[in-house]
Amino acid sequence: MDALELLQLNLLSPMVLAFVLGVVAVLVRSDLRLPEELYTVLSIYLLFAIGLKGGAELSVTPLGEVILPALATVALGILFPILAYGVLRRVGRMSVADSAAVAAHYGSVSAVTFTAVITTMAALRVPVEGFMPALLALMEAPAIVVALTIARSRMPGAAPGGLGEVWREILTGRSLFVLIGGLVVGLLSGKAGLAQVAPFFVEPFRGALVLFLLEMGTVAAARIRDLRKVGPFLVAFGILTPIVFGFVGVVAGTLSGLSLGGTTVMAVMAASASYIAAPAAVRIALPQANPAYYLGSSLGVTFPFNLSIGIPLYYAMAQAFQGG
Amino acid sequence: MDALELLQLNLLSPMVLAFVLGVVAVLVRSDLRLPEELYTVLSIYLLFAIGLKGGAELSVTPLGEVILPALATVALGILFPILAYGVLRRVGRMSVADSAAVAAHYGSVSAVTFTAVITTMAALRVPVEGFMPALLALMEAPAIVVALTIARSRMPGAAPGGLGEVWREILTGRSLFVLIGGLVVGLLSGKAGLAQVAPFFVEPFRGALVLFLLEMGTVAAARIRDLRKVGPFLVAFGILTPIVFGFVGVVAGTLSGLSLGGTTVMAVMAASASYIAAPAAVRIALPQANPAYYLGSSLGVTFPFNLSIGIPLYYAMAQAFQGG
Amino acid sequence: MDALELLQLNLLSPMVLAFVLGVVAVLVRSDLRLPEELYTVLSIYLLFAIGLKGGAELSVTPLGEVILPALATVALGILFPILAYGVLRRVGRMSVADSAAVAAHYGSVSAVTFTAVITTMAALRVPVEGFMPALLALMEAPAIVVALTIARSRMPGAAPGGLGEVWREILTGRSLFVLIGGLVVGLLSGKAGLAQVAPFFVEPFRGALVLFLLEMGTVAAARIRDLRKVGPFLVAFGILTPIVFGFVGVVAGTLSGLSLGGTTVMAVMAASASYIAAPAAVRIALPQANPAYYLGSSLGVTFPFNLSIGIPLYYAMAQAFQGG
Amino acid sequence: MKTVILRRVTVIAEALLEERLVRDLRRFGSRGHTISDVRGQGSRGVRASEWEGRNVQLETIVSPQVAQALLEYLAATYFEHYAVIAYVQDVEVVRGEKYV
Amino acid sequence: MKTVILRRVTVIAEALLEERLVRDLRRFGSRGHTISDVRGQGSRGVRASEWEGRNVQLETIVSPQVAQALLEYLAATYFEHYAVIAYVQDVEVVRGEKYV
Amino acid sequence: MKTVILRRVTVIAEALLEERLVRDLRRFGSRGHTISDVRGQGSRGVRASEWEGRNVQLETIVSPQVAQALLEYLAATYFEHYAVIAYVQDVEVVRGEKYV
Ligand SMILES: Nc1ncnc2c1ncn2[C@@H]1O[C@H](COP(=O)(O)O)[C@@H](O)[C@H]1O
Ligand SMILES: Nc1ncnc2c1ncn2[C@@H]1O[C@H](COP(=O)(O)O)[C@@H](O)[C@H]1O
Ligand SMILES: Nc1ncnc2c1ncn2[C@@H]1O[C@H](COP(=O)(O)O)[C@@H](O)[C@H]1O
Ligand code: NA
Ligand code: NA
Ligand code: NA
Repeated sequence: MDALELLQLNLLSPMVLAFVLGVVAVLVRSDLRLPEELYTVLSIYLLFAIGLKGGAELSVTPLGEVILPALATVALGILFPILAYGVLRRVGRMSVADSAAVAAHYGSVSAVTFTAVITTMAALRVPVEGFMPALLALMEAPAIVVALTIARSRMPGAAPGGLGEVWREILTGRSLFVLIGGLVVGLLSGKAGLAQVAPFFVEPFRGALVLFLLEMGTVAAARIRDLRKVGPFLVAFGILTPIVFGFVGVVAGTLSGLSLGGTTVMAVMAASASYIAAPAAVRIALPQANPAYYLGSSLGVTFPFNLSIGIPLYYAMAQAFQGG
Repeated sequence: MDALELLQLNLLSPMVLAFVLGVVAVLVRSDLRLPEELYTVLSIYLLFAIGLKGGAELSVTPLGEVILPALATVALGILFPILAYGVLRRVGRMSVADSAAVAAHYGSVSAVTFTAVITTMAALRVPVEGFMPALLALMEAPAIVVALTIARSRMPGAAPGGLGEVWREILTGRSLFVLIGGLVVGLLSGKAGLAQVAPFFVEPFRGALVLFLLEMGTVAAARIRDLRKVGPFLVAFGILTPIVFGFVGVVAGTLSGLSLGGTTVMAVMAASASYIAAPAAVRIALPQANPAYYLGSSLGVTFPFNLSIGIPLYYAMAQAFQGG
Repeated sequence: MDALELLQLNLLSPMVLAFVLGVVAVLVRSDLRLPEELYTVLSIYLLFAIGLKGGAELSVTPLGEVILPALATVALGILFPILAYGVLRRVGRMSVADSAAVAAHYGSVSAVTFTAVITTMAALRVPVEGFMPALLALMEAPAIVVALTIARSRMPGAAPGGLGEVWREILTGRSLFVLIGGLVVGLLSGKAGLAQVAPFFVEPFRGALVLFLLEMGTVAAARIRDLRKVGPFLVAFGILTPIVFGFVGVVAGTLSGLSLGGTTVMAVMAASASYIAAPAAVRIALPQANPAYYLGSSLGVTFPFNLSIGIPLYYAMAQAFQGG
Repeated sequence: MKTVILRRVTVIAEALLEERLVRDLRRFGSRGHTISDVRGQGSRGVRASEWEGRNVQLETIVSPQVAQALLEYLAATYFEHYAVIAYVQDVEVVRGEKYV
Repeated sequence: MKTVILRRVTVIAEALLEERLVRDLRRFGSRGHTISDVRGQGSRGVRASEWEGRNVQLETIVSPQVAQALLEYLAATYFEHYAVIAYVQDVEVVRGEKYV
Repeated sequence: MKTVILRRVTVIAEALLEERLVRDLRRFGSRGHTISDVRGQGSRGVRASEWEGRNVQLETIVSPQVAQALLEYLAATYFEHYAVIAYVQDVEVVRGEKYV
C-alpha cells in the first residue's frame, strides 16, 4: 500500500470520521453533549486496557529487548522540551512561562494519539512490539519536569511549590497512574489473566476508541476558536514540530532496534503533544502561562494533525527509512 | 410461527421484560435510579450504532432501491401530522396548540421503537433492508415541521421564533445528529470500517438495548400518572393511531417494494411516536401546549403498546398483506 | 492444584490486582476518581447479569434440587445475625445498636464477593449450580430484619419506623431489586433470551468486574482510616467471623447436596458481609449505630480478606470436606 | 417590578435522607424545592452514605413562618444522629404568591 | 479588604432553556455566570424536559440595575409557559469592578 | 428556635484548585464545607481545566473573622492567575457553635 492509499484509508477510518463528527457537532452547535463522566470512564478504560495488554506482553519479553528503546525514549523526553523551548523563545519570541509551558506539552506524549496508532497498526496488520505501552509511560513525565525546571531557573521566585510537587502531581495524575497500574496488573497476571478479560478490554477496544474520539472531537473543536489568539507562529509550530520530532522518533526507533510497527509508534509518541498530564501540571506550577497557547496548539492543531495526516506520514517515513 | 406465538415470544423477550421491570421499579418505589448519564450515553450509542450499520449497508446498496421507499417515508411524514391534527382537533376537541403538539409526535418517529423492531427481526431471522436507518432519519423531521406550521397558521403571533429555528433545532438535536452522523461514518468507512468496531457497536447491541429499556421503563412509568390528566380520548388515540398508521405503513412499505422485514420496520416507524426530537422542538416552539398530553400519550401509551403488542401485530399485518 | 497455588493464582488475578490498584490510588492520593455514575451503572450491570444467568439456569432446573439449599440459606440468614450479635455484645462489649448493626452486615451477604467467587470458579472450570443467584437473593434480607428486630426488642422506642418499612426498604433497595428482577427476566425469557444478550451481559462480565473492583478498591481504602476507630476487636472479628461462617457454609452446602463449586459459593455467601443493602437499612432504622464500625469492618476488613484469601480458603475447605 | 421578601431554607444532608426530607418539606407547607448533588465534610467524619459519595442540598423558598417551623423540626429530628445542617437567608422573589 | 455589595440573581429553569437564558443574561449586561444541574418540583407538575431529568440553576452577580432589568424580562418572557423561578440576594464581593 | 448569624463564603474556581482550596479553608479555621460541580463563564475565556469541563463551587459557613481572613487570602493568592471568584453573605444557622 502506498502512502496516499494509506492516508485515504486513515482519513476514512471510523476513528478519524468520528473525531470529525465531534468537531462538526460543535460547529453546527448541535446539542450532542457526551457526559463528562463518559470521557473520564473511557479514558481510564483505554489507558488501563493499553497498559494491561502491554503488561501481559512485557511478562514474556526478555528485558534486554526493552532496554535500548527505553533509553531512547527517555533521551527524547529530555531532549525535546529543550529544543522546543529554544525555538519558542528565540524564534517565536514568546515569554519564558509560555515557552516552557508549550515545550512541556510537546516533549511529553499524547496517550490517545498513541492509542490511535496502535489501532491503525492493528488494522494494517503491522506487528508492534508489545512493550510499547511501557515506553509511553516512560515518556510522559520527563519532558514536563525538564520544561518546568527551565522555567524555574529563568524566573526565580515566580513559580510556587517545589519540583517534588510537580513529580508527585504527574505520577499520581490519572493518566499515568492508570497506565502504569494497567502495566503492573498485566505483568503480574500475565497472558492468562488478560485472556479472562479480553472480551471487555481487548475486543471492544477499537469501538470504544471511536466513541471516545467522537467526544475528543467536541473537545478539540472548542479549542479551534483559540487559534486566533494562538497566532500563525504557534499554528506553524504545531504542524512542523510533530513532523520534525516524528522523524527523530523514526531514527531513534530504528537505531534502538524496533520493528517497522514499533518505530512508527515511537515516531507518533515523539510527534504527539500531551494534553492531559501536561496541562494539569503546568496549570498548577506555571499559572502565568496562557492556556490558550498550550491547549490551542496541542489540542487544536497537533492532535488533529497527527490523527489524520501524521500517523500515515510517520508510517511512510518509517517504511522509507527502514527500507533504505 | 403464528401471530399468538409471536406475541408471546415478544412479551417474554429480555427487551420487553426489562422495560416492564423498569416500570415496576417506579411503581414499588424502588431506589433503582439509573444515572441520567447512562441514558444519554446509551441513546447516543444505540443511534450511532444503528446509523453505522445502516451507512455501511447503504455503501453497497444501489441508489435505485432506496428511492421509492424514501419517497414513501417522506410522504407519510407529511400526511400523518395532518391526519392526526384533524382527528385531535375535530374528534378530540383539543386546543390548536395541543392538537398540533400531539400531531407532531405521532407524525414523527421513535428511534427506540425502531431499534426494538430491528432487534426483533434479527431474533426472528427475518432479513431487513440495510438502508432502513436512512429512512428513520428521513421520517423524523418533516412531521414536526408540518405540525408546527399548522399551529403557526392557526394562531398567528402566538408562537415565538421562525420555522428556520425549528428546523435547526431538529437537525442539530442530539438524536438526528448522531443518527445521520453514524450513517455518514458508516457510508464512508464501509463494511471494512464496520468490521473493525463490530465487537463494540454490533455484537453487544441487543444487550445494551435491554439495559436502555430498563431505564426507559422507569421513564415511561413516570408518565403513567399523566394518564389521568390525559383522559380516555387520548389513551384511545394513543392505541388506535399506531394501529391505523401501522397499517398505512404496511401498505406503503409493500407498494414501495420493501421485503417482509422492511415492510414491518416501515410499519413500526409509521406507528411509533417521537419522544426525543418532537418534545424538545415543541416545547421551544409551542410552549402553550401541555406536555402532559404529548408525553403522556406518546411515552405513556403508545411506546409501551408498540413495544409489547404493536411489533408482533404489524409483523402479522405485513405477513397477511404480502402473503395475500 | 493445591491450596497455595490457588491462593497465588487468586492474588495475581486481574480482579484482585485491580482492587489493590484502587487501594493504592487512594494511598498515594492519585486523582484517579472513577465517577460515581460508573459505580452505580456497573453494580446494576453486574447484579442484573448475575440474575439473568441465574434465572435462565433456573428455568431448566427441577424445583426439587433447589429446595434444600434454599432452606439452608434462609436458616443461615437467621442464625448468623443472632450468633454475631451475641459475640459482639458479650465478647466485644459493644452497645446494643452497634452490635445489631454489625450483626446485620455479617448475617447478610455481599453481592460483589459472590460475583468474584463465581468468576473464580469459572476461571478454575469448577462447575457451579446455576441457581446460586437465587440463593444470593434469599440470603440478603433475613439477617438484616433479624438483627434490627433484636435491636428493637432491646431498646424499645429508640428506633423509628416499623419493621414493615425495613422490609420495604430492603426489598425495593437497588441491589436486591435488580438481582431479583434479573432472575425473573432470565426465568421468563429462558436460555434463548440469554443467548441474545450474551455478548453484552455474559462475555464482557469478568472484565467489567475488574473495572468495578478498581473502583471498589478506592472505596474500601477510604474505610481503612476507620480501622483505628474500629479497634483491634472488630478487626479480629472481621477476619475470624468469615472463616467460621465460611466453614458453616461449607457444611450447610455439602449437607444440602451442593456440588464442590456450589458449596464453595455457599461458603463465600456465608462468609461475606453486606455493604450495600445492610448499611442503607441500618442507617435509616438504627441511626444511633456508628457507621465507622459496620462499614469499617465489613468493607475495610472482611471484603478485602474474602476477595484475596477467603475465596481460595473456602474452596480448599470445601475440597477437604467433600473429599473426606 | 414588585418583589416580595421570603425565606430561602437550605438543608445539606446525607443523600439517604433525600426522600424523607422532601416529605418533611411538603408537610410543613413548602410549595416547591430544588435539589442538587453535592459533597462535603463536616464534624461527622464518617457516615453510611459517605462511601456512596454524595450529600444532597435542598433549597426551598417559603414564608418566614414555614421556615421557622421547618428549621425547628429538622433540628429536633435529624441533627443528633444524621449528618445534616440547615440555614436560612432572605430572598427577594417575583410573584411571591406562588410560594406561600 | 474592601468589598462591594452587588446582587446575585438566581434563575432555576427547565434545562431546555439553558442556552436561551445564557444569551439573555449576556444581553442584559451580565459579565459572567455559573450554572449547576439541579432537579426540583414546583407548581407545574409535568414538563417536557422533566423526563430528561434536570433543571438548571443559573447564578449571575450583577449590578442592582442589571438585576432589576433582568428579573423583569425573565418574568415577562418565561413565567407564564415555562417552569422558571428567579430570585435575588445581596452579596459582598471582592474587586467588584469585574462584575459591572 | 435560636439562630445565630454567621457568614457563608462562596468560592467558584476551576476544578484543578479544589484540593488546594479545601486545604486553605481548613487552615483558616473552617470547620466544614460543601462542594458542588458547576460550570461557568467569566472574564477569563480559556483555562486549562476548561476542556475538562467543570468549575467547583465551595461553600463554607464560618465566623465573620474567618470569612474576612479567608477572602483576603484568596484574593491575594488566586485572583491574578486563576479563574476564581468569591463572595460572602449572611446566613442564619441553628446551633451556631458547630461552625466556629
Ligand atoms: N461549616 C460548614 N459550611 C458548609 N457546609 C458544611 C459545614 N459543616 C458541615 N457542612 C455540610 O454538612 C454536611 C454534614 O455536616 P456534619 O453533620 O457536620 O458532618 C457536611 O458533609 C457538609 O456538606
Ligand atoms: N418554593 C420553591 N423553592 C425552591 N425551588 C422552587 C420552588 N418552587 C419552584 N422551584 C424550582 O423551580 C422549578 C420550576 O418551578 P415551577 O414553575 O413552579 O414548576 C422547580 O422544578 C423547582 O426546581
Ligand atoms: N458575574 C458572575 N456571576 C456568577 N459567576 C461568575 C461571574 N463571573 C465569573 N463567575 C464564575 O467564576 C468563574 C471564573 O471567572 P473568571 O475568573 O472571571 O473567568 C467563571 O467560570 C464563573 O463560573
Ligand atoms: Na512528544
Ligand atoms: Na409515526
Ligand atoms: Na454473610
